[in-house]
Amino acid sequence: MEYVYAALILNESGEEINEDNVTAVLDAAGVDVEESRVKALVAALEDIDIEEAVETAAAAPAPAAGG
Amino acid sequence: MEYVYAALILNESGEEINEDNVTAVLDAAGVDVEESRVKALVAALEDIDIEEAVETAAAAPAPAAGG
Amino acid sequence: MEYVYAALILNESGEEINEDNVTAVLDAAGVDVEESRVKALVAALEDIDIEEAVETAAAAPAPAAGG
Amino acid sequence: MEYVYAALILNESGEEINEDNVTAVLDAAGVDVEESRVKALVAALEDIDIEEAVETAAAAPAPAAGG
Amino acid sequence: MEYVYAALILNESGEEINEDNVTAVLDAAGVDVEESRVKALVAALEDIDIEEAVETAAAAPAPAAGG
Amino acid sequence: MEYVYAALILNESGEEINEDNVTAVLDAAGVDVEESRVKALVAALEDIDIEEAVETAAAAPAPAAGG
Amino acid sequence: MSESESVRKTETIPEWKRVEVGELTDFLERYSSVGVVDVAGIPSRQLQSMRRELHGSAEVRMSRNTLTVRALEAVDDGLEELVDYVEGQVALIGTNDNPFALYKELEASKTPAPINAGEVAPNDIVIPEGDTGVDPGPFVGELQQVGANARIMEGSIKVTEDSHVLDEGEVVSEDLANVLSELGIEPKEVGLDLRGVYSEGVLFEPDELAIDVEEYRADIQSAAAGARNLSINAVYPTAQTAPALLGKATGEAKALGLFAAIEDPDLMPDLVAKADAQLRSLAAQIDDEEALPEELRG
Repeated sequence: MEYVYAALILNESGEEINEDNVTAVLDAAGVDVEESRVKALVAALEDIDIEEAVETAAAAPAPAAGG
Repeated sequence: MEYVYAALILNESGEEINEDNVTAVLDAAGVDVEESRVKALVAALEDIDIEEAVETAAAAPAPAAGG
Repeated sequence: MEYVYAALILNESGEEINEDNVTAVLDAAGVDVEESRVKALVAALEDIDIEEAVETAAAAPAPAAGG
Repeated sequence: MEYVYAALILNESGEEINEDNVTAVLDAAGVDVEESRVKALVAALEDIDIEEAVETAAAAPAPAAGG
Repeated sequence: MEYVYAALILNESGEEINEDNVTAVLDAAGVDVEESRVKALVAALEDIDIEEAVETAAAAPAPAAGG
Repeated sequence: MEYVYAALILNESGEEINEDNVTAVLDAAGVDVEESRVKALVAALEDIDIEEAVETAAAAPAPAAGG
Repeated sequence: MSESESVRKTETIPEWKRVEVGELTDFLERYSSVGVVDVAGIPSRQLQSMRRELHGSAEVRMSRNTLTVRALEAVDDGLEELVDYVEGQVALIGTNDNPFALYKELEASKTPAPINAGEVAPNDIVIPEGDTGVDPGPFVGELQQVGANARIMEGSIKVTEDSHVLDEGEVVSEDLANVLSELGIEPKEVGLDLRGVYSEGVLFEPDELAIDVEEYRADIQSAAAGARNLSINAVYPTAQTAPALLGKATGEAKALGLFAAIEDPDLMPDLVAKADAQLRSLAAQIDDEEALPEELRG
């Protein structure tokens, strides 16, 4: 899931979700980055309205969290 | 939410969720990092079993889509 | 959750939700206060209408019950 | 509400929920404390498992808040 | 999704899900195969119990999947 | 299910779902192809709106995917 | 099979038969799938219209059974397996479609038809519940006679429940035929009934050719859902599943944030709501109203 999280950070910071940026975030987190997975992620997100996907999830009732 | 995503990436990569690491991830993503928020995040997560917290969400029945 | 509770007490008593007040409440309760979390809390609440947040939650569909 | 929140903070900090402590927290929050209500609350909470009540809330659908 | 279907066919036929086999299946279907996506797929499935992953309803339902 | 997966790949690649193409995909996946099953599949799919069936499946709360 | 062989085999029979068998073998060799269809009981006008409808996808060829058999045997090549089906009023059908599609098309082209006295019911015959639209009179007795639950209600004859009046395989009586005709019930399905079809080396019988399209549809949905699950669970994003993965990741972050009470602006409304819910949950367990502010009293 780390690749998806990386894309979401970039989305929040307003940076472009491209291969270089995703790789940089993952590198900084000590992830052993696989280029092909970065490519696949970036490609899959190309035509997606990220805001919308995130907002739909955020609008959904909070998943139950204990404690 | 970017601070939380950063913690989640570190959790997946197995790196420690400490101030330096969180800051590095956010820096790499071009986030204008606020030290106090990083500190607060690290403090909040100190005694938390992240796997468990995340799995609680995963176990929760699908939030209604389209909310 | 104690930081959030502290903010909500202040909200009810009509006192300002600032760092000093939150710290005072937590201190009085014997909490080992972390300054960064207080700062983050106050900042996070700045743009939030607490009354509205409570009412929206009450109106929202029941959160999914987790494990 | 502030009285109950005070009890919740004490519960998290691990301090005893007694009249002095509740009063101290409310004082710190600038609440004009009514002694009789503190007494009644402390007495009422004596037989209640606060942990359980709190967790039930997290799991259960938000009780309809009249507002 | 064709890449995922290709993996599923190989899974059913008992053939290994490796780059060559996935590429062969997609080629036969007239897909203009992207090597990086094949690599990413094989990497993503490496440690996955496919039977289980197929049968486990993906936790979050499509938040209003536009695409 | 491999026959159905083969049809779905062809559907995504835009190739015609005919006996030759289905057989080619299955052959490439090392499936021991039964000609009559291919014929039955092709005939059955003539009456099915695949796009619609796939989208219905995506919208529905993840149906338990069987063998 | 060569022309000369064919000629030798048929040299003792009349010229017109030879020509006919020749045409039939040409027909058989023209199609990848050849079948035998039962045409018994199909009025010739209906048969004509069926042939027209099939035009372009399948061709029907009728002949004498003896000549049909001769042609099938002459072509050999496996087609002789169809000889067993040539009995009664039959015709050959040829198509380059696949046999499953042919069967489907023939089934779809069948039309309902009335059944006559003395005919064998092709399936169970049921007179459905409902108003017959017939005015009160002797017809109610006729209905009861054949086993239907009927009575007069609100000025007309009604069948009070679905009434099973004849089993499949039984012979239709004169009385029943009349009742069915009066009600306009047409229990027969008339059309070209495929007995067997030989296609590229394989002989298929009708029960093998009946495909459940709904089942295939369900399989497609199941396959699509399974692929979707795999894509999301294995975190292999595709254009279709990327939104769900983003949503899942967001949900996880939110769950963690609420669980750990992280002071994040995005989480604050939910944290406030969570605190409120906890407060109310606790208050609900307090019996003493003195201990509670008015808004929390039961």
